[in-house]
Amino acid sequence: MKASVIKGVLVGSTLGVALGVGAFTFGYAKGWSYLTNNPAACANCHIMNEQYDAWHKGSHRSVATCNDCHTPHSLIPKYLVKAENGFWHSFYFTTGLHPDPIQAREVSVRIAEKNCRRCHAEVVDQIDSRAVHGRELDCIRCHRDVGHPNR
Amino acid sequence: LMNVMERKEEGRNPFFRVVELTDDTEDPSIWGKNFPLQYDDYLKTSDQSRTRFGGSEALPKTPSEADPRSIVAQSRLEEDERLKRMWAGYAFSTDFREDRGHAYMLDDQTYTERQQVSKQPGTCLHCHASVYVAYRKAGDGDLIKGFEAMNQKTFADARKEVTHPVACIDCHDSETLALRITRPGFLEGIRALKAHQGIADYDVNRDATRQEMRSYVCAQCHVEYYFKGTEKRLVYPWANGVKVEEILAYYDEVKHKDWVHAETGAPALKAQHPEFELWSQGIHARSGVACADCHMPYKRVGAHKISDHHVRSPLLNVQKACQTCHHWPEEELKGRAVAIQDRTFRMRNLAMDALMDLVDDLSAARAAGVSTNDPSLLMGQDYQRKAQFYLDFIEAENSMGFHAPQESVRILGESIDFSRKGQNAMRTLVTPKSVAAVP
Amino acid sequence: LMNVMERKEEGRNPFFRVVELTDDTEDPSIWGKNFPLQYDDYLKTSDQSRTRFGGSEALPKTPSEADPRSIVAQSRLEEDERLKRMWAGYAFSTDFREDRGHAYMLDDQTYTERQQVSKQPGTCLHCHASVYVAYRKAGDGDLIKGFEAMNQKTFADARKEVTHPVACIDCHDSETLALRITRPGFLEGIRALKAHQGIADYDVNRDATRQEMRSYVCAQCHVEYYFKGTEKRLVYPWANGVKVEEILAYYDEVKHKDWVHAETGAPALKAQHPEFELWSQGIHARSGVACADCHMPYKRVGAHKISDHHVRSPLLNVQKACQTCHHWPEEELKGRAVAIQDRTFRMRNLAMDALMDLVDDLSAARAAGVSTNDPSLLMGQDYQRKAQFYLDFIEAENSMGFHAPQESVRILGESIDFSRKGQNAMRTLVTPKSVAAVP
Ligand code: HEC
Ligand code: HEC
Ligand code: HEC
Ligand code: HEC
Ligand code: HEC
Ligand code: HEC
Ligand code: HEC
Ligand code: HEC
Ligand code: HEC
Ligand code: HEC
Ligand code: HEC
Ligand code: HEC
Ligand code: HEC
Ligand code: HEC
Ligand SMILES: [Ca+2]
Ligand SMILES: [Ca+2]
Repeated sequence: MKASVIKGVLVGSTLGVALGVGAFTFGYAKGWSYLTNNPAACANCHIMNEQYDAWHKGSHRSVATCNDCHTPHSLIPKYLVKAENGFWHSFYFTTGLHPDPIQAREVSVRIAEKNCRRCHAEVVDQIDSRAVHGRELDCIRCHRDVGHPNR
Repeated sequence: LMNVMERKEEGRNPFFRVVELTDDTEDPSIWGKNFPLQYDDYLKTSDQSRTRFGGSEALPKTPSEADPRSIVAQSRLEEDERLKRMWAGYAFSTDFREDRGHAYMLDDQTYTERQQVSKQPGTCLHCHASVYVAYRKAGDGDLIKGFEAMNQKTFADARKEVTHPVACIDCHDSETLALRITRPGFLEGIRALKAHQGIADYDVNRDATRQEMRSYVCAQCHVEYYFKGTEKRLVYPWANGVKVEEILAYYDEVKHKDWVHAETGAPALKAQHPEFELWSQGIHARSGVACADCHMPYKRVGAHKISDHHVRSPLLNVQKACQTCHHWPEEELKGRAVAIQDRTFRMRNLAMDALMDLVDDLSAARAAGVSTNDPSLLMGQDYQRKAQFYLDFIEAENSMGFHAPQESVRILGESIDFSRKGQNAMRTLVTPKSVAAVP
Repeated sequence: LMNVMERKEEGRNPFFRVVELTDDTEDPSIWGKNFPLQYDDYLKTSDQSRTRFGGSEALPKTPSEADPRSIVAQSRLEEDERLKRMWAGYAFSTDFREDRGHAYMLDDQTYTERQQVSKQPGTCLHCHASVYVAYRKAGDGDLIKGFEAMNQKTFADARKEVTHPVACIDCHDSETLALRITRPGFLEGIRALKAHQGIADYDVNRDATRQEMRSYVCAQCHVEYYFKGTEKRLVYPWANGVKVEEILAYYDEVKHKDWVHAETGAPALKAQHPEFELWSQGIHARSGVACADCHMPYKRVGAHKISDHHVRSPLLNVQKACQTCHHWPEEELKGRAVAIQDRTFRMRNLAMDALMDLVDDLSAARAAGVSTNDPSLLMGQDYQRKAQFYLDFIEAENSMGFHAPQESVRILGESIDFSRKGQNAMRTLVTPKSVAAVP
């Protein structure tokens, strides 16, 4: 089964197969609740449980949901990213072809950091203000665990 | 598409018990019926692939009467001739190979040339076969009695009593599947160590935490050891602690030597795979990271996380072995491990050169007719014993320093000091007259 | 919406500018009007408290004409007499103290006894005073010209041109407050290093990332150095790289020696505070952890986070310096650092003993009248030069191995090898006759 998926993916029609699979899973795995802000929505995928559980133990539990950190916060892009994430998540989840342990992609880290600044702009004003382009302060270098500790 | 439903299924289901397992079920294929995932991985320990310093190479070999193996791991003696000289007069100088997967442990022990050049006792099997059932049988139900009985036998006789390399029952309780220590050597060794640390009457199977057990099951075998007395009892030399100087102190106290060095007459010691001892001195142990965390990392199979029973070099499996804790790219993590190993390897070679120089001097002095009880010669020999044990402690350890980077280099540095001091002890300072004599 | 605009404003300029700062504003108290929080912490570098190997002790001292200081840090020479012998014939054997906070840098340099026993050039001030403005003045606006001019002066004359210890302007651009390198020694040193790494025409203020700058500002001074030629130019010996062997190779190439050892006649080298060089070899540097991350960690003051300008031992501030990255209890983190330092200290002492033995032999041989160009003696002296530089590289480095634990012990191990080989080079093997001669 897995083998055939891999083959399917490798052999030409990646998009076709992927989309098909994606679409199906998306519906099946309560894909629609994915568009809400409820962290439980993310945990629809057991594969998100690790972060979900950790988030409950984390310092942001009461102040930030998954989406507060993982989706951009001007309305339109938010749903684009969700669709994009949603697509990949569904696809990976279905095929099981994702890295294990899961690693945040560069783009996700950048989105998260924008969100750190969104809420903590005042706190980091002084340390962040002289950030010349390409020289921004990298929050996650020191605060990797704020969202969901114990990793 | 099945996939997602399977996953939801798996989410709920634990494994099915197909067969009953008892404390006498030795054959892993039977356990495999209940736990096919772990069994499949367990079988993979027959894979052979290399890393810079670990893994192993699969070298073809023409089977012979004495040694039917058609594939062996590379010879460490050929990789570094100096090893032969370090072990001159000892079985290891005839055959010493890179270690490989668990699947080979019984054959590699049975057919190593070391068996031909010297009579080995049944004790050997303690760490190369599934002996738990055999021990209890030999002791009419008493593990320790059986252990003692098997130790007394010749290797050949004892060998007949066992069939499998390390198997499920050697690490697991057949009912609960909880980890369990089955090896008398470790049961007694860890008790002695804890006693030294002020903890009386330590029973590992009663007192150890689960996380400790994830290392202790490995420490049943991946440790320094010696055979005590004529009864050839397997003993782990930890009564003073597990640091190299504490182990050497123990051997000096009990006046143990493994052999007399053929070239120099030094009462020499051979260190063997002190993985547990070295790891104990490292930052990972201090951080509570167990052998199994790196060598049997969790892997996701559907909703389950199972322990990868393909025990092997973590550098062949960096993603699961390291990236759970270290968010660095795979190549970077390999690079870090190799940087530590390269530094250790460099010092290991300097220590080896120093030792060879000392052996040169001792041989030359003997050749020149310096009497065997000459104080300077005796001093030189004692320094050789020390230098050699320290060097071998890292040489025989199998992570090339990774398990405790700073401690490894510390030990090699002290080995260098011993070798060079040994040379000095046998030399006299130049004088205006003696000058000519200097190279 | 208003809100966002405010933010944008603040973003560009989150401080109330009470006074205008220019490229000539040297006095930190003026900067302090705009940045009172940083200034207050900056002043705290006059605090003195000890850790096991760091910080400093405040020892009362009766002020004298030559040395008006009423408090000094403990003498390292008294802590370990062997240091005097290692530096026999060099100014360091008269006075060498534990380093203390930035507030003292100018006084400690001005009044150290080392100033009395030997004439020092103006170059010294490069790292002990706020010289940026003075350099530009002396060079009519040209930093490098001014640097060269000041180097040529006597220390006494140059000293008149400066007033403050390292100040804001030495690390910051007065307009943007961005970090900026102001030290010619580093501007040229890092360029040479990058060139060696294949990066041509490196301009640190143009090409370095912000994170790199968080270490480079410190590396302006916390590095190994020497004075080149009669013009006493300050040079960082990095043309072959920053590893100890690469720096030694450089000194051998340019045939540099700091002094001739009084007891042995060896052409000796003195290593000095190679914090940047050693840190570069460690796991923290490899992980992108900068000096400022540990020595100037962020702290929250009111609504803002700022960099703690009380530059000091992180072990006096573990919570902020370590615990954001390492979620271990404070005591445990201290314990880890000290464990690394104790191991380094042990090896440092073994290396020191080995060196002393070599010095004994060299002296004895010279006393016995072995000719000064005797090959064995020359060999012994060259080994002393090597052994001593390696040992001093860790001895003079101020983290007692913490900045690169394995590398530190590697270097000390090689130092031991050099010392002992030096002894061997001057000794002849025992013969049946010579036996009596041995201790
Ligand atoms: C359809 C199942 C599913 C749902 C629902 C889901 N995830 Fe995931 N998620 C996955 C899988 C599978 C991966 C691994 C794919 C990868 O590594 O890119 C993943 C990876 C991620 C990653 C790391 C990889 C990356 O894209 O950077 C983040 C962050 C993430 N998910 C956040 C979320 C958030 C936030 C939600 C809820 C808004 C969510 N996920 C809901 C299945 C899911
Ligand atoms: C939706 C708003 C929001 C987002 C997004 C957010 N935070 Fe926070 N964060 C908060 C609030 C509110 C607190 C609690 C502040 C307090 O207790 O004073 C907090 C607390 C913290 C703390 C102090 C507690 C701790 O865990 O040490 C840190 C550090 C922190 N955040 C860092 C971050 C970083 C880094 C990010 C991005 C990866 C981030 N935050 C994203 C709102 C947010
Ligand atoms: C070099 C390490 C480092 C980096 C990079 C860093 N921080 Fe921090 N941060 C710290 C430390 C240390 C503290 C604790 C300060 C204290 O306890 O006084 C802290 C505290 C905080 C707090 C909690 C303040 C409080 O006490 O409520 C927030 C919020 C925060 N950081 C956000 C950020 C954001 C957002 C970024 C990126 C723009 C960032 N940090 C980058 C080290 C760092
Ligand atoms: C306060 C901010 C914050 C919140 C809230 C948060 N995350 Fe994250 N998350 C991050 C950051 C930052 C990373 C990147 C960590 C890294 O690169 O190591 C991350 C990484 C991840 C990843 C990639 C794997 C990993 O652990 O690095 C997943 C999956 C993920 N988050 C899912 C979730 C889910 C699901 C929730 C809600 C239950 C959530 N996150 C809540 C900040 C947050
Ligand atoms: C933090 C991870 C980690 C821990 C914990 C750890 N090891 Fe290792 N081990 C390694 C690495 C990395 C190597 C080097 C592998 C290589 O060179 O390919 C290694 C090498 C080995 C080897 C040689 C492997 C080979 O391929 O030849 C053995 C045997 C070993 N370890 C046993 C143990 C035992 C027993 C323990 C516990 C007492 C332990 N290890 C703890 C990471 C670890
Ligand atoms: C205390 C446990 C223990 C005992 C007892 C033991 N071994 Fe081993 N043996 C190991 C471990 C662990 C390895 C793998 C690590 C290594 O090779 O260093 C190993 C590896 C080997 C190997 C393969 C590598 C090599 O050395 O060529 C051979 C052959 C071997 N042992 C033979 C023997 C013989 C013969 C005896 C009895 C004299 C013996 N062993 C006793 C634990 C033990
Ligand atoms: C019953 C004794 C025994 C136990 C228990 C044991 N080992 Fe081994 N191990 C060996 C022997 C013997 C070898 C060498 C086999 C050979 O070379 O033929 C070996 C080899 C290895 C190797 C080298 C594999 C390679 O490819 O080079 C690793 C890694 C290893 N063991 C790790 C572990 C870990 C981790 C544990 C615990 C989870 C463990 N061992 C438990 C005896 C044991
Ligand atoms: C060398 C030791 C060793 C051997 C041999 C061994 N295991 Fe394990 N096994 C472990 C360790 C370590 C764990 C992790 C246990 C824990 O974390 O408590 C484990 C865990 C398990 C688990 C629990 C689920 C999981 O994967 O974590 C099962 C089931 C299991 N082993 C089955 C087997 C079977 C079946 C065999 C034989 C084919 C076997 N084991 C052989 C060491 C071993
Ligand atoms: C279960 C967690 C865990 C696993 C798995 C793990 N590490 Fe670590 N590692 C740590 C901790 C904890 C430290 C100590 C530093 C710290 O506290 O962050 C550390 C330190 C290190 C260091 C710095 C130590 C030094 O001496 O330079 C290296 C390098 C490293 N690990 C590499 C690896 C590699 C390679 C693997 C996989 C073979 C691995 N680690 C697996 C937790 C882990
Ligand atoms: C990961 C943290 C860390 C980094 C990064 C780091 N240091 Fe340190 N440093 C320490 C520790 C810990 C000590 C030991 C302090 C002690 O013994 O009290 C130390 C000691 C020192 C000392 C002596 C302090 C004293 O109290 O006498 C100096 C000077 C120093 N470091 C400079 C630097 C410079 C320059 C850099 C960058 C090139 C650097 N450090 C990078 C942690 C760090
Ligand atoms: C390349 C930069 C640099 C130069 C040039 C320099 N120093 Fe220093 N000096 C330092 C640093 C950094 C420290 C603190 C670290 C240490 O003490 O090892 C220090 C510490 C000192 C100390 C206090 C500790 C001790 O050694 O007693 C004195 C006194 C001192 N220097 C005198 C001098 C003199 C005299 C000269 C000129 C011959 C000089 N310095 C040139 C960087 C420099
Ligand atoms: C202009 C030269 C210069 C610069 C730039 C500089 N230092 Fe220093 N540093 C010194 C000197 C000189 C001393 C010794 C002062 C004394 O002992 O009188 C010193 C002392 C120290 C000490 C020892 C404090 C103690 O209590 O023992 C630490 C830690 C330190 N510096 C860290 C740093 C860090 C981190 C940076 C960069 C953020 C830095 N220094 C930048 C010259 C400098
Ligand atoms: C030895 C070097 C050094 C000296 C001297 C120094 N600073 Fe800094 N300063 C730093 C570093 C490093 C940072 C962090 C900059 C970054 O991360 O980009 C910093 C940051 C700052 C910031 C930005 C906000 C913050 O706290 O991170 C201000 C404002 C500042 N310094 C003011 C001053 C003032 C005022 C003085 C003099 C009283 C001064 N500095 C002296 C090294 C120094
Ligand atoms: C900005 C992050 C950061 C800061 C601050 C930091 N560290 Fe680390 N430390 C690391 C990283 C990254 C590693 C490498 C292991 C890893 O990847 O987890 C490490 C490794 C270590 C190790 C293991 C290395 C070894 O050789 O054993 C120790 C011990 C350690 N740190 C102690 C400290 C102490 C003490 C401090 C404070 C003085 C400190 N660290 C500050 C990030 C940091
Ligand atoms: Ca191997
Ligand atoms: Ca100090």
